[in-house]
Amino acid sequence: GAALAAYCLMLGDDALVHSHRLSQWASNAPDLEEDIALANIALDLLGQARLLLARAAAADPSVVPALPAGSPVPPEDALAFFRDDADFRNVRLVEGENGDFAVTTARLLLFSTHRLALLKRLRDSVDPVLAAIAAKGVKEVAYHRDHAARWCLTLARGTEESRRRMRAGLDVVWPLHHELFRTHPVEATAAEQGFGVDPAGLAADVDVLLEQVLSVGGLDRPTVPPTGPLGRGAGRDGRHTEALGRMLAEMQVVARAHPTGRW
Amino acid sequence: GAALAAYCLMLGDDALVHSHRLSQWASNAPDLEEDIALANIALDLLGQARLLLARAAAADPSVVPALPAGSPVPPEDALAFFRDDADFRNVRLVEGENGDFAVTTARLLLFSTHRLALLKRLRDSVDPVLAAIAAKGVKEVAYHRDHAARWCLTLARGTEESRRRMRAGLDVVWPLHHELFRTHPVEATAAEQGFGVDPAGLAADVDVLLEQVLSVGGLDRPTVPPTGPLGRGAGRDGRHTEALGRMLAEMQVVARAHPTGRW
Amino acid sequence: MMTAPAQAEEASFEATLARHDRIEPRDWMPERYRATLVRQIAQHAHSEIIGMQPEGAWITRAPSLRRKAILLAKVQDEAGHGLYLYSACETLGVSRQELTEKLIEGKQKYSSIFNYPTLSYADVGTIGWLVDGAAICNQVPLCRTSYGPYGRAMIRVCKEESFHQRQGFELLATMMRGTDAQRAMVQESVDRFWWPALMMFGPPDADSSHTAQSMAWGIKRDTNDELRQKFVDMTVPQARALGVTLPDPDLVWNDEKGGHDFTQPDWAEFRDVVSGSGPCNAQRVAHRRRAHEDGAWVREAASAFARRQQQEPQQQEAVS
Amino acid sequence: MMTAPAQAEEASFEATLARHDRIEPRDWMPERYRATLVRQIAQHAHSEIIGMQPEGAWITRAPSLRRKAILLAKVQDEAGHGLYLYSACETLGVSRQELTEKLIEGKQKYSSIFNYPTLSYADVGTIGWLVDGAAICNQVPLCRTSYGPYGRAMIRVCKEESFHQRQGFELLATMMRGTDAQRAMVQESVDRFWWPALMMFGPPDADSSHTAQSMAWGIKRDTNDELRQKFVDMTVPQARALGVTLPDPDLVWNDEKGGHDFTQPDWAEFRDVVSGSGPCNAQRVAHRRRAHEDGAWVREAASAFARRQQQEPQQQEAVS
Repeated sequence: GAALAAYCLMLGDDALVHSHRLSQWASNAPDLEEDIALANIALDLLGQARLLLARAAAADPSVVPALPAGSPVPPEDALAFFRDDADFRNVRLVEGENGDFAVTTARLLLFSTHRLALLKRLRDSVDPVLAAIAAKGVKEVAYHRDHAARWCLTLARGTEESRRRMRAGLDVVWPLHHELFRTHPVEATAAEQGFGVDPAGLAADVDVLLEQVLSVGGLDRPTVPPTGPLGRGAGRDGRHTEALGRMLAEMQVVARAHPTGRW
Repeated sequence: GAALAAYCLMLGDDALVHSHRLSQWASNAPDLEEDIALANIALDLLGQARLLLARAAAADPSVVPALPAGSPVPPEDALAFFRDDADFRNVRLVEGENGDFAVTTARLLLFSTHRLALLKRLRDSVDPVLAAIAAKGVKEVAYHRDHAARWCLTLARGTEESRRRMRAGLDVVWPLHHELFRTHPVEATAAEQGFGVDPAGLAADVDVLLEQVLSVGGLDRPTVPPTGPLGRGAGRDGRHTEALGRMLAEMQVVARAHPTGRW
Repeated sequence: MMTAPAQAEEASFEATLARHDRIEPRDWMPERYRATLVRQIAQHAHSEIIGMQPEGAWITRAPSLRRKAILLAKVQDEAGHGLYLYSACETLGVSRQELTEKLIEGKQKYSSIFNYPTLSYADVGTIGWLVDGAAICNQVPLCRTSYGPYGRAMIRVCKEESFHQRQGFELLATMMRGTDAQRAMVQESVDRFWWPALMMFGPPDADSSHTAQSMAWGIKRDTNDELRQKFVDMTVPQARALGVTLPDPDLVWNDEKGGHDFTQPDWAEFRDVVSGSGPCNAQRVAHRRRAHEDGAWVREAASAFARRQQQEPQQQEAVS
Repeated sequence: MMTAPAQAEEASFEATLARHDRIEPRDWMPERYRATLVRQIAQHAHSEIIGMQPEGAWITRAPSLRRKAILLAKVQDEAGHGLYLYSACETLGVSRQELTEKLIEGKQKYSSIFNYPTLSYADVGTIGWLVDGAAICNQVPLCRTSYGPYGRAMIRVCKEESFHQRQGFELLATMMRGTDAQRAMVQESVDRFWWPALMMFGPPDADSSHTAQSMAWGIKRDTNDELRQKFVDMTVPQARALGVTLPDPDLVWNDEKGGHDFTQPDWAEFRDVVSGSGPCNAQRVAHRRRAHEDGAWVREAASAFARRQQQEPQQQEAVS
C-alpha cells in the first residue's frame, strides 16, 4: 500500500499543481479560444489529480493529513489543501510561475510529452485503478501534447518576437526537464512491482518527440544548464522551489480557514 | 474606549496595508537607492501601524481576535494576522496592487499628502498616545511626501515614456482618492471628542498641495470618475476591493499556520 | 421617399416580425434594428467575458477540488458564451476585434453586476444563484428574439446558465449545512448581491429608453419591471429553502397582485455604476485591456504563421 | 623591461603591503591586483544584492510585525552594503552599471549560498545565524585588507552583519521556545543550510586557485580551510545553546588539533552550483534582470530630468 500511495501522490501532485498553474490563465489568455483550451487542459489534469489522490488515500490512508474530528473534508481535499509544500511530491517543473504564453507553452510541451509516454505504459499497470486512470488520461494528454506542439511551432515560425519568446520560454523550463526522468526509489519500486513506470525508460522516446518539434520549428535545443537538486533531493522528495509555497498559500487559504467546512 | 479603538484601527490599517504594499518593492525597485528609500518608508509606516494597533488593543481589548488559550501572540499581531479582510478598516486606496513605479509614486503622493495633513492636526489629540504617535509621524511622513512629490515631478518631466506612465499612474489611483476625505461616523465621533480628526476638513489643504505638484509637473488633474462605495460602505466599513483578500492570504499564511507560535 | 424594392423589403421585414418568425443575416433589416442588435449582443458578449473575472478570481482559492473543477468549467463556459455571442454579432457585420477594442476603450457597456467585487467563496455560489438566476429571467425570452443567430445562441447559453444557476444554489445549500462561519459567509454574500441583482433588469420601465422600440422589433419580449417581478417571485421560495434572509424587510407577498411587493434598489447607485463609478469598473476594464495587450504578440504570431502556411501548404503536411 | 619610475612605483606598492598599510585609489597598483580586487569586490557586492531575494521573499509573509520590521530593515541593509561595495569598486574605475550588466548576463558570480531556496520562515533565522555567521568569518579579516576603500566598506558591513547574525540566532532561539512544529521547522532549515554554509568558504585550500596570490597581496588574510574550521568551532556551541542538531554525525571535538573534526560538504554539488546548476541560479539572475529592466524607464527619466535641471537651474528653485 505505502509504495502505491507514494507513487500515486507523485503523479497526482504533478497533475494537480500543473492544473493549478494552467487555471491561472482563465480570463488572461491571448484569446477566447485559448482561454477555453487552457481551461480544458487544466480540467483534464484536475480530473486525473482527483483520481490519483483518491487512489493514494485508498491505498494507504495514513498519507491523508489528520483533520479535526468530524471534519467532512474528503481525502482528496485533505491531501490537496492540508499538506504543506514539503509533502507535495510533484516535480519542480510544474510549479513555476506561468511566465508569458511561450513559457507556458514550453512547459506544457515538456510535461505532456513526458506524461503521454508515461500514461501509455501505465495502461499496463497491475493496479487496475491506475491502469484505468492511464487509459483515460492517454486520450486527454495526447490532445494536450498536440496543442502545445502546435503552439510551439506557431510561435517558433510566427513573428520575430514570438520566435524570440519561444526560445526564451524553452530556456526557462528546460533546466527542470531532466528531473522528470530521474528515477526516484518509489518509482523504481513501482516499476519493479509492476504498478508503475520507471521514468528513466521514457527519456529516449520523449527526446525523439521533442527533437521533432524543435526541428520542425527550427529551434535549437537549449544549452542552459540543468537545475540541480536541493541537497540529495528534488521535487519527488518534497524539495521544491520557492514558487510552490507561495502557490499553496493562495490555493489553500479558504480550505484551511474552514477545516470542518462543507463545500 | 470603543470609538478610540475603532479610530486607531482605521489609521493603523492604512499604515499597515500601505507598508505591506511598499515592502513588496524590496529587491524590485528601479535602483538600489530606491530599494532603500521605499524600505525606509515601509518601515516608518509599519512602525506607525504597530503603535496604532497597540493603542487600539489597549483602548478596547474586545477588538483583538480571540486566539487559542495560552497563545503568546501579542495584540498587534493578533490584529494584523488574525482578522479577515472585512475587519480591516483601511481605505481602499492603499490596498491596490503596486502596479509600476509610477502607480506606486502616485499612490504614495496621494496617501502621504493626506496623512501629513492628518498627523499635523492629530498632534493636538486629547489622547496623549495618539498625539505622540502623530508628532513622531509628522517628521516621517513629511519625508514620504517629499519623496513622492520629487519622483512625481521627475517622471512628469523626465522622458516621454515616464510622462505617459506618470499620467496613467495618477489615473489608476485618483478614483480612490476621495474616500480619504469621506467622514466616517467613527471619524466624526473622534473629531467631536477631540481625539481624532475629521478628514473632510483636510480636503481643501490637501488639494492645494496636490495641485501644486501637478502644476509644476505640467500634469492635468485626472478626469477619471471616482470609485463608488460598495453598497453603503467602503474601506472604513470593511468593504474592500478584491486585492485585499489576496494580499492577506499571503501576509497571514505563516502566522495562521501557527496560532500558538512564538516568533 | 423610399424606392419600391425598399418598400417591399421593409414590408417583408415587418411581416416576419408579425409572424414571430426569425430575421436572418441575409435578410434586409432597418439600420436602427441592426444597430440596436449590435449594441445589445455586444453588451451581452462583453458581460460574459468580463463576468469571467469576478468568479475566475476564486479558481485558485476554491476550497475543494470538486468545486475547483465546477468553477473552472463554469468560467470556461462563459468564454464559450462570449464566443457564440461575438459570432452572432459578426453576422451583423461587426468583427470581434472591433468589439473588443470598444470594450477596452470603455465605449461599450457590460452588465453592471460585474462591477461589484467577489469577496468570499460564497460569492461564487451567490453569483450562480442570484446573478445567473436573474440572467436567465432576462435571457429565456431572448431565445424567441426576432434575430435568428442571436436567438439560437441564447438557446445554448440559457441551457448552460440554468446548469450554473443550479450549481450555485447547490454550493450555497451545502455551505448552509456546514459551519456557522459558512452560514454567516453565505448570508453576508446574499446581503451584498441582492440589490445589484435586482438592478440587472435595468431601470424601471418609466425610465427605460430602449424598451418600447426593442419590444416592437421583437428583440425584447418583456419589460424590465415584469422581469424583475418574475425574478423576485422565483427567488423568495428558493431563499426560504436555503435558509437565508433576503435583505429587504418590506419584501412580502401581495395576494392582490399575485406577486411580492419589494423595495426598489438604489437607482442612484445604479446610474453611478453604469456611468463608470462602480467599485470595480476601472479594475475590470484594466484587466481585460492588460490581457488583450499581453496576448497581442501571440495573436500576431498566429496570423503570421497562418499566412505562411497558406503560402507554403507543403510545410503544413510536414508538420502534422 | 620596466622603466625606472615604474620600478619605483612597484617598490612603493610592495612596501605598503609589507607595512600592512592600505593601498589607496590614486596609488599605483599592478593590473592583476586591480583585476583581482574588482572581481572580488564585485562578487561581494552582487552577493549582497542577490542575497536580498531569498530573504526578501518572506517579508510579505513574516509572522509578526516585529519580525517583519527586522527583516525589512535587514534586506534594506543588504541594499546598503551593495551600494558601499559598488562604490568601492568604482574607485577602481568600474561603474555600477557595468557591474550590473555583468551580473545579469551571468558573467560575474555571487555567493553560491544564494542559489539555495528559502522554504520556511525558519530559513530567515538560519540565514542570519549560519550564512551571516559564515560571511562574518570571511569578512572580518577583510577589514584589514590591503585596499583602503574595500577595507573601510568591510568595517561598516561587518558591524551590521554581526547585528543580523544575532537577530537570526534570536529568531531561531525564540522559535525553539515555541511549538513542536516550530522546532521541527528550525531543525529542517538547519539541516538544509548546514552544508551550503560550509561551502561558503570556497573549495579546500588544495583546490583553491586564487588563495596564494590573494594572500600575498594582502587582499585575503586567511585560507579557506582555516576560516571553515573557525566557523565550525564557533557554531557548534551555538547549536548546542539553540538545541538544534547539526546534520553531521562525524562532527566531534578533536583535542589534539584543538578544533572539531567534521565532514566536508559535497564538493561536486558545490562545483555544480557555482557553474550554474544550483536550485535557484536561473531564478535569481532572472529576478535581478527583470527588476533591472523594469526599472530602466525610471532611471532614464531620472537622468533626463537631471540633465534638464542642469540646463534650466531656475526651474529647480521653482520646484523645491
